[in-house]
Amino acid sequence: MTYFTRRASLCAMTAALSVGLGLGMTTALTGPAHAADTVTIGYAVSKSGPSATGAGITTIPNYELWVKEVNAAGGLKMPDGSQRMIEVIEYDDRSSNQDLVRAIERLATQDKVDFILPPWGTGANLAIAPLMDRFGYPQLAVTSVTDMAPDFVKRWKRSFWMLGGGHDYAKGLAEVLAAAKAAGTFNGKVAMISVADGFGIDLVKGARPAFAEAGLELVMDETYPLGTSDFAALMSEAKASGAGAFVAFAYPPGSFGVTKTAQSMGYNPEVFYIGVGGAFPIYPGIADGKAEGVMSIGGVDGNSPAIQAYFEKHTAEIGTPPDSWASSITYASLEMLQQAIERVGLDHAALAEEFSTGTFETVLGTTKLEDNQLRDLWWVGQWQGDHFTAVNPADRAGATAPVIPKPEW
Amino acid sequence: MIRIALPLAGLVLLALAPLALSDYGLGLLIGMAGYVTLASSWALFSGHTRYISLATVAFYGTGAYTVAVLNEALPYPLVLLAAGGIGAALALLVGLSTLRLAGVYFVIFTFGLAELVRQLITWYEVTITGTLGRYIFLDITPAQIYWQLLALAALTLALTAWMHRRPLGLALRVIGDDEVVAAHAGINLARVKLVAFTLSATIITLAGAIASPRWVYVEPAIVFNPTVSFLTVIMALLGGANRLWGPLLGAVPLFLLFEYLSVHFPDTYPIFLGALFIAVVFVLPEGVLAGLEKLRLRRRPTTREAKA
Amino acid sequence: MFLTILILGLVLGGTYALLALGLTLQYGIARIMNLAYGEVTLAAAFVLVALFKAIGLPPLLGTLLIVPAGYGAGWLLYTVMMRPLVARSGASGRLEVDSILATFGLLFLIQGLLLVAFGANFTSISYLDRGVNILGVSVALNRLIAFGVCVVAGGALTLALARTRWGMVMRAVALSPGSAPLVGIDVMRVARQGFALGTALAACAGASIAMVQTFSATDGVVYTMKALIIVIMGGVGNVPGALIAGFALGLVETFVVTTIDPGLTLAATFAIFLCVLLWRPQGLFGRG
Amino acid sequence: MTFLTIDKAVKQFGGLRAVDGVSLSLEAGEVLGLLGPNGSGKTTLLNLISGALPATSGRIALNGTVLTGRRPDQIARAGVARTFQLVRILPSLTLMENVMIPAVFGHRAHWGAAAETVARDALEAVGLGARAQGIAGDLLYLDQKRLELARALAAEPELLLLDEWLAGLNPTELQEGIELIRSLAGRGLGIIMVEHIMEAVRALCPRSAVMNSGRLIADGPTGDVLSDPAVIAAYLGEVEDA
Repeated sequence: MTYFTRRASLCAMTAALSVGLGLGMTTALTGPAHAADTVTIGYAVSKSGPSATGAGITTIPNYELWVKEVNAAGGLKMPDGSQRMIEVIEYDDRSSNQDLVRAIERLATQDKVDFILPPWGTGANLAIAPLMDRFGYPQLAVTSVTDMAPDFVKRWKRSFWMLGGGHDYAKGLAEVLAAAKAAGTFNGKVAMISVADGFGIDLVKGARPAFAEAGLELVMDETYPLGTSDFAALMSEAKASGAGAFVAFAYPPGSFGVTKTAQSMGYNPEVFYIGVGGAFPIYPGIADGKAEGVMSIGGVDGNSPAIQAYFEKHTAEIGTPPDSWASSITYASLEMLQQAIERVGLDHAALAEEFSTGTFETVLGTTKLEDNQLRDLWWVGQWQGDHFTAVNPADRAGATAPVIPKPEW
Repeated sequence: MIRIALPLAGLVLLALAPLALSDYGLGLLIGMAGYVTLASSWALFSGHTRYISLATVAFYGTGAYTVAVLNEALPYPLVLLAAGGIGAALALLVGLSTLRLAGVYFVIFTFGLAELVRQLITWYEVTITGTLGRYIFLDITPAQIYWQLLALAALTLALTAWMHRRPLGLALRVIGDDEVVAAHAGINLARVKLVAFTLSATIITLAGAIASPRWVYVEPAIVFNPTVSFLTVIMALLGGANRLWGPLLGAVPLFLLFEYLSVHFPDTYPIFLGALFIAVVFVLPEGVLAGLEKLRLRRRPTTREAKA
Repeated sequence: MFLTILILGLVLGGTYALLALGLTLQYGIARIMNLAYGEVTLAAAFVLVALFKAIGLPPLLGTLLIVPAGYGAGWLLYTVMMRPLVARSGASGRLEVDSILATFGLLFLIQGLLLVAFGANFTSISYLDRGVNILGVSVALNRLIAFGVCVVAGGALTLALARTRWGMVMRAVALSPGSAPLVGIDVMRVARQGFALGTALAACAGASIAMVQTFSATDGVVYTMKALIIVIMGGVGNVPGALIAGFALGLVETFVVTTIDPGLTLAATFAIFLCVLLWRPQGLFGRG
Repeated sequence: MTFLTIDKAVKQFGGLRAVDGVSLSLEAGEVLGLLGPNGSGKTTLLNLISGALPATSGRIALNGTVLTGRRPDQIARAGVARTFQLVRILPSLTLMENVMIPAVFGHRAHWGAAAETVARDALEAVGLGARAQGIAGDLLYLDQKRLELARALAAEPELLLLDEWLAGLNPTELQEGIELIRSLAGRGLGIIMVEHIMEAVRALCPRSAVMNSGRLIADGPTGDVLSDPAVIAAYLGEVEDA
């Protein structure tokens, strides 16, 4: 390097570092001047990138809805009876866990928010768990399906896992299918496809033994890569397999593609089950109004007045109905937070203790965590009329009997 | 003298920084150290040869994945060693097969490579091991990650500086200007490119391995995020990929700017990002350093003559 | 079995080929490596859906409107954004890198605008979704239409390039932008036409995607990548090459799904692509 | 042992034989003019010697070392240096760096001070010594040509291939160029120069070889060769064609 470039380098370096530091300072040090009479709640979710779709359907609308409601009602009630408005600090994690981790650090150490709401997705929730633990924040992980929740609860004492694990959903489905087989409404043969990511694999691993135990015969068991957009070949294979139940542990847009392909090729198994996306409010539109009888993950008790009211206000405020799986649970977790704050205030340890042991009234009904996990969940739902109705566990109050065989498309 | 003393002083200062900073400040430093390492090691090969590689994330992700697979089986230093070894082996393999490609074909090949690696790992995990998504539970504090990354960044810069003064560095510059002349001057094109590519890829793999404990949960879709490759390229080019300090000068301000935008404009962040990119291409096509140099030249048009 | 693979593969390949036509023109004639290609495609898809939902405009009719709009948008984009880059690079190879960087920025810009305008939701419409029986294989009608559009557009383009004076000028610029001015060709104008036409084809592909698939604002990169693979395999700027490569890709994917392992579909795609790159960097049908 | 032996060298491009069984030899220190009409295969022959193109068949050897089948960099290290028909400098590097490259990577492989000395000498030899730190891209055409020659010299070659190095120079520059090459010839290295300027060929090359359509049609003392009817016919044919 010549003398000349060196001079330029030094010069540029000084300039860039001062600009950089200046920017960094404003970034780092413009902590919010939050007033003492507000509660600051922070979250980092994916507003761009591949996770933006899921977060934009399940997580963000509920956060916004809840904050709006609470503030419209005068704010969060504190144990002393006073009310404090919520002030929100939100960041975009750009669907990158590295950015997410940094955003959480910022929320905890720079913004010093009173409470941190979780991001969307299993991986994202796991990525921030050690941090939340270190900073002492309770983590109400809603959109995170993991069979390892019992271990995580031991590892991170203030983490709460509210969406069950893959085995639960697989077992629930196996029960539904076994019952149908016993009733003679389908032939006991299952064609199963799954998406090759953590979620799909979890479910498949749960489903294989669960199906075997339930006396079901797996006539097709294939895994396709994330990002597959054409299902014509897979579906024609499924159609040819003679299976009475078609099961796709898929993500949108895969679950939607599967539906459309089945419709266009006139594939009408007795049971048509898809993974994530089946409970989305846009699903009936995607199925061209012929969603009746389609099964999927989750479900709601469509007859519950609380759920009906929740659907109505979500539709009024956000413009679309919520999804019928994790949305209501997300909203319920916020209600739990609201009630816990009213009982014990904002102290993190007290909040965690309250989440762990308290009983809450939410849109889901009376809600209580077991071993820091929400276990009172719906594993299988089915489109019946305008609702994505819960059908399993069949013995839980509010369950509806499944319609099998599904009406033809 | 000052050329060694100043960076050394800066390094010491940076190494002490975690003691004074909040966790978030440290998080920022980790991010910066990471991207400085990526951009600098990327430039080690691509800066002079002008082979734009988009395979950064293939190696970065491989490093992270190696840690995820081995972190319970081996002690941490050995895991790092293994990651470096795997990265180097992969780079040799890729290097040997891509040396024929030039220009945009090389760009696209490297992009495809990242996707292929990701798909193959996914397929392997799904069908052979039956697990997808691995956990990294290592007792490594953010400060320790930072120090490791800082050391790696310093090492990369030192290596680059050293290479600039060795035949290898000269050879890379010649290749960037004219491969035909390079060959006729006695430069073994294949060997030079292979050595530089492997060095660069090994460092990138190590960076991925070191940063991975911060993710806890690792899945191909998470670690093979193509944005990393693109950001690396942009940062290096913004600063000036063929200068020693260029990649650093691009990485630090861009990183802070991204952070600033995502904090203050979470909804419209991609729009700002895009507009900024376009602006950089139009206003500073050869990087900040070259831009500054040009500015100085314009002020003192005789500099070059005076120098001669 | 064989017949199923053949028919499904060809129909799938049709959508791929249609997607790649625009990119091969943009890259082959205008020398712009457009990384925002997928985003442009998506934008067209969103607009089509919005028109359908808002005023009930039938998608096929909407396509007829969107294609000329795409041409106009491409023309504008080239004039405002690409022209200065082209002018600046002159004969040096810098345009390639510059265009990659600039369109990478454009990618984010369009994605951000789409997110703001249409949200992060999955979007889809049901249009001509019923199955049609072809030799015993059931194929969705909308896919058949996309296939037809591809064959018509690709065929017309191939003919126009091979037989007309306009096509000759296009090919001259694609082959040798340096010497085209010597025979009185205004390279900049031809490049702009090529780019605009490419954008129009991208819009057309977007319209067919809107009819066939569910999509969201962040999907653009997927389409860019698929198109890029086909363009490189077919040979840059080579329209029949892109058509054949698109069909070949559809057949290979369908074959792998049906007979090997669906988990390896994308891996197989990329492996084939990389092999072609190594074996014939100029593409299967490029001049070597 | 002969210094340079070219034995039945063939280069086939599809259906065209650009070099068609050329055999030629050169003694150490000899300066050979390689003549012929455009497209007769002269540059292709140089490319075969320097390794820029692989020979289809035939054998080329320098001091007994076989060059055919080896890469350009190996051939360069064996002692062959060249200039290009269209001048090729490295525009972003300084003159010094341009010239240092073959000194560093050539068959003597110097580094540090030794390489700089070699490079400086080469620059001095072509009269660019004073501008060693300038950027090559800023040079005027003649100086670019000088730089390219200096780069070839810095390889300390045994065989120097000049491809129309004198083309495009004005009369004054031409005289300077001829003097420059003459001084090199005095150093004892073998030179093959492809050249169209007869004045230069007559002045510099005691011996000339003429190619036409890929074949060698004459080889001998320059004066004899230039008056050979076959050679005249070849050149006239070109004029008529043009």
